[in-house]
Amino acid sequence: MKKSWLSRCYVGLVMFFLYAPILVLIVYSFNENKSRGVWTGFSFKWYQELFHNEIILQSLSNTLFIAVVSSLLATLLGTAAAIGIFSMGRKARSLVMNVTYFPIINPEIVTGVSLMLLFAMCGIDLGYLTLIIAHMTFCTPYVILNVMPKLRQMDQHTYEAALDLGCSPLQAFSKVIIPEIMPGILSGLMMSFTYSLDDFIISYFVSSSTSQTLPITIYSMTRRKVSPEINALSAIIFVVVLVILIIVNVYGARQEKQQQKRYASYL
Amino acid sequence: MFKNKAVSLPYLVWSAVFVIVPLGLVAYYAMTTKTGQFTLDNLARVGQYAPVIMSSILLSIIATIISLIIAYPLAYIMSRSSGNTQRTYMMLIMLPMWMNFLLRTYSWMTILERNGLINRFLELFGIGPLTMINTPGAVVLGMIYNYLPFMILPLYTTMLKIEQHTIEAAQDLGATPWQVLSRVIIPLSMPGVTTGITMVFVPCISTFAISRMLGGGSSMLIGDLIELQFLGNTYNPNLGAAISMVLMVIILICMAMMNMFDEGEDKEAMLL
Amino acid sequence: MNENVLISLRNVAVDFDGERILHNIDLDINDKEFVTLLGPSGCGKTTTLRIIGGFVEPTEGDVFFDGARINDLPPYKRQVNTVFQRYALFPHLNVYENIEFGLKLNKVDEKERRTRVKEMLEMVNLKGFEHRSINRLSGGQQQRVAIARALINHPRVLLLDEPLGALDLKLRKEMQVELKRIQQSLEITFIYVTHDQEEALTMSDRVVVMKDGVILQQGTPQDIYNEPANAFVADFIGESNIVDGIMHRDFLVEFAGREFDCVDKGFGLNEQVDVVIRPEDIKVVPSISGQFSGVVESVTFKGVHYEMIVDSCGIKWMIHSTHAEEVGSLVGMCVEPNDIHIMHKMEEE
Amino acid sequence: MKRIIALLVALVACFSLLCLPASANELGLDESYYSRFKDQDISINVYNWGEYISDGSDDTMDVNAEFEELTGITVNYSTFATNEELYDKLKSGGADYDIIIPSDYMISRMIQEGMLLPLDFENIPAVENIFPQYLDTNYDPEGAYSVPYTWGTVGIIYNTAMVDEVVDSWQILWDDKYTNNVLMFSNPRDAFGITLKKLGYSLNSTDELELRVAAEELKMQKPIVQAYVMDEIFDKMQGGEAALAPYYAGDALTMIDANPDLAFATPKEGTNIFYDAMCIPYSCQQKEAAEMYINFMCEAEVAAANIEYIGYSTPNQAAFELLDEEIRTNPISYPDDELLVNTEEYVALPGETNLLMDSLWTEILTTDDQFLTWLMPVMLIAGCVASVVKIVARKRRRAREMADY
Repeated sequence: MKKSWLSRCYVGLVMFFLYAPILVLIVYSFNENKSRGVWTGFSFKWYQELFHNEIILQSLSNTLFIAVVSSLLATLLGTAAAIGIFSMGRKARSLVMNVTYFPIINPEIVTGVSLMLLFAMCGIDLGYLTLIIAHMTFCTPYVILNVMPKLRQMDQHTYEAALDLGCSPLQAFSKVIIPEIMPGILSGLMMSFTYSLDDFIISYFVSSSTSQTLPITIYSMTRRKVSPEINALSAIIFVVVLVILIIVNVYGARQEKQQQKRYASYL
Repeated sequence: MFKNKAVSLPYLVWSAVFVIVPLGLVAYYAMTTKTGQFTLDNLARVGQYAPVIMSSILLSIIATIISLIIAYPLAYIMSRSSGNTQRTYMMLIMLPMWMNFLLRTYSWMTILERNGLINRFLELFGIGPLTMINTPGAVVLGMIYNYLPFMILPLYTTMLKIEQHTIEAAQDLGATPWQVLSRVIIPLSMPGVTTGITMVFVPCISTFAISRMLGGGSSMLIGDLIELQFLGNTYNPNLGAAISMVLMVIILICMAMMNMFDEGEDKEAMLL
Repeated sequence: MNENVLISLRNVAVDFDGERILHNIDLDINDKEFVTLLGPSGCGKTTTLRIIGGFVEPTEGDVFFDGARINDLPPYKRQVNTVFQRYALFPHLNVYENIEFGLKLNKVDEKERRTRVKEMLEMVNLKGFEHRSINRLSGGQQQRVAIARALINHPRVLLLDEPLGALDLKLRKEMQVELKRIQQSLEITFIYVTHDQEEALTMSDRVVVMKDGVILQQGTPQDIYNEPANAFVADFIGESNIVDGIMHRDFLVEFAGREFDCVDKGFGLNEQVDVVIRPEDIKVVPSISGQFSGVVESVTFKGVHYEMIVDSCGIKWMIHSTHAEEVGSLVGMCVEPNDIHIMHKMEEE
Repeated sequence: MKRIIALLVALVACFSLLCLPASANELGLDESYYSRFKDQDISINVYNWGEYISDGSDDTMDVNAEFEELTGITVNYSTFATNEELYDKLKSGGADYDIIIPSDYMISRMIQEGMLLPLDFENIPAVENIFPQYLDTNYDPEGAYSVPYTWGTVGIIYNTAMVDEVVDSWQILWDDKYTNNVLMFSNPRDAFGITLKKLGYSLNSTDELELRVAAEELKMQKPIVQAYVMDEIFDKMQGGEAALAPYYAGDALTMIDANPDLAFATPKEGTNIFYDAMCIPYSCQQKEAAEMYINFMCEAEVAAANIEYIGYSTPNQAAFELLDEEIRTNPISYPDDELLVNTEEYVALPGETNLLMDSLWTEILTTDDQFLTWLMPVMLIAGCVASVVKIVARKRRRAREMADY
């Protein structure tokens, strides 16, 4: 439509707003001089420094380990919960759903603090276990919120059809229900991985000395002065994630094009 | 249908232990002194922080409204574009959320500072250095920047549901573009708006790093107050718990009001 | 353009995704006329409708309304209203608010709006449904609300995009009659899009048959049925037997191995032609006295008549007659000259 | 001939010094003492301030690596940002630290709350390297719980391009000539400390009246202050964002290297002198190994290398002598005595003083938002009215819908 020029430049403006700081970050990761004020020349110094800065690499591996484990477990727990909730009565379902909203609505600092108090009270040592528990606690709701709509859109009779064709309930479940809600499960997994990767307020309160995650290291750095290695690291993360998303996007588009070719009739 | 409630049992136990019990603990700490006797003066002292609470609410409301104004047209444009471009826009919106929240706020510091990038750029045209950093405006900017995607996503998801032929029907019945917007698009996107407002308002009111970095510590937020109690040198966890409880109550009230305005029943779908 | 032509499309063409889906359409629609655009799905009939409605901009050509060129006129400025295929009712409004939507936009006062809505609800016999919410209505009810919503604004032209598609057979028949009645009582021009040839024949004053973005034929239902312009139209409108024939000379055609007298002339000598004979025009006679004969392959009871398939040396003839023949029996067939329709071979693009 | 031999020896000496940082055993340390736990696979958790140990970057000595190589004990090193964070982790019982390096006032609080173990000084022979005056401190009266690691003063760092007058007193931070060009500490204890010293009071004063006067002073300063920050001062001053800011002497040195316009002055009214000291918390599992680590830190060469990297001042006499001339005489790290005379270190204050200081501080920060307090009731009323109207509207709408169903 003729005003597509206007809408395109509006979208461009918002994208620029979102990406300006990230570009600044990436540009400064090549800045030779430590302080961010002045630009003294181009260098890969910080990228080399990055690869033998023990604290950053250790916390990066911690973060990835915890993000993967907690998002997988959260997805398992969340999917089972969603299916269970879906078959509940109206009253029970709205109660459980409100409890599910709690970790999302609750300010992160309150969740972090309350979990810290809980672990202290039960004498559980802060460390990987508490971090995983905390991350699962605030990731599971996102899985449920992704799987529930898929369950609702699903045609209820497909399950009965599977039973009718001789599947046992378990087979029917795995052959009909799982594939149907798989997109919901995957997007739930993706979202919990994202939130777990990026969380620092909650992790801050429940982590111990040996299990420092990357956001915490960055947080304690921003209090003193951000060392440019972090800029280098985030530049790398940005590029890696960008590549992954492009691949997913292109793959999705190609798949869709094939589908379109198959019934390509324009009504 | 697959009637098996037992499957959700592990989740119910899990959320009972790790969601409800901790909140009970916060309440317990809020109402006791260091040594454990019951007392209400923690909560009474919170009254003294009314200006901080109010300025947090005010800044969060402003930030939420501005992000709604920015996100709404974007979400509409996204929902009306072709399948492929929609996917690319979604990707471009999600990507910044993957970058570390603190670093992005930190890089805003380098941009907004007295001799930061913007001022240096303006100097080329002889425009004097503007004071942008260390103002409440910078805090609002930080909030908008970090939580804008949380407004765009639910709006976009809801607007996807508005059929193109419903819009054409309105045009067909003589509705000018503005009338189409006000009588069809806005009412139908209301569920997305209420969800978006919640998803932005709550994090805004409880954030604390943004105000320290961009606000220069002058416009203190509730998050800073709580952090100060738990990590600052006054170290008074009971008062911190009391403030957290007050914050939770404020958010629940706002949430209840939000539900009032949105009759949409499939709220979950929008919360993605 | 003569005086009562309301809408005319001059050499209109549309490209979509690089392909040309509508080839220079020339179409005139008179005032107070019930015109039907008929054709298989993907033939461009809906695109033509949307051009008139203003939702699609033609790549080439002009659209005239009452003599004025309206290519650039946005939909909301055209004195045209549409009933959409899936009704497009406003989910956030109830029946009353949906119907009064158009009036409210034109600032009609409350009282007059209430009377006109009441009157319209009676016309589509939905009295008392004012405060019902949309998702609690059945398909038929939703469809009638959509019509009421469009008609209440007294448009000069009403566009209907396959409105009866989602209804069951009996309700569809009722609505066909009711739509015709409404059109005649309100004297509004209807432009009706459908792929159901029976609907086209029963409701329209004029039928426009389209295929692959081109208008094949325009005319009254009778013309279209009796004088199909080519094999496609014949086959698409009603049932018909189509065979290859050779036109020896005027009034003499040879097909199925025999020569027949016919009423058509003006074809080239020995020109390859398509011969179209309606199933009900073939008379069944005892095998010896028929012009040609064949063996009855199958007989199916269709309520009003029997449909028989007769195999005459390889060609399968479909015959509709009131009494059934034995399967496997040999029968004779004969055809009146003016029931044989000759038409030029259609060049396949 | 003799000259050639001397040359050769010198060459070898500087060669060894140049090519690799002096490895521990070359320091001639008492091998037997350090190898007691050689291959018992012991590990200790050290919890220290960020960027507060020589970690081998730009060819300084990597202290932890040297210790591990010498003693075979692995060091798990992690950092904290504030004393309270350290206190939190210890108090909640979840932490498992063997060595912590908190500041003076936190040590005195931890001693009061019995969170530290007394040190067994037979295991720390190198402690006599420490200057005697730094061993008897009022934050650790018996001197049994801590060994000083660094000390430093808080002074004023200023940008000579923006400030041309002589800077020697806290008063300059209140001078409206530098409006919107002064940075101030954002935590109440330091802010009040500076103000109390400016008024001539003790920075550990618990007298409510003195605190209220200080609060008024700080309120007057508010319009002049560009921002209340803590460690952002480091980057802001280096980037020329502000003219004046109170900051730590140790960091001032590194900042001055980066931006030569900067200068540092210790105010004459006296300031806060602070000590960071090594202690062993009650959660320690390897007490002897921890004491060995403390002893290693007090070794002359290690302390010298460490202090050069950190930039703060060393309490270690042996290390002090090893430092080169211009650091020893630098007035920033080692101000002369009459300036040191009226410096005080922080001491843990009683609960009510903390509470009072905290509420005064919040009051100061939100002075210009007081008008917001009346906004609270307005918001509540608006909220209730809106929701009531909405409920009624929805009820009516639903009722009408039900009526003709």
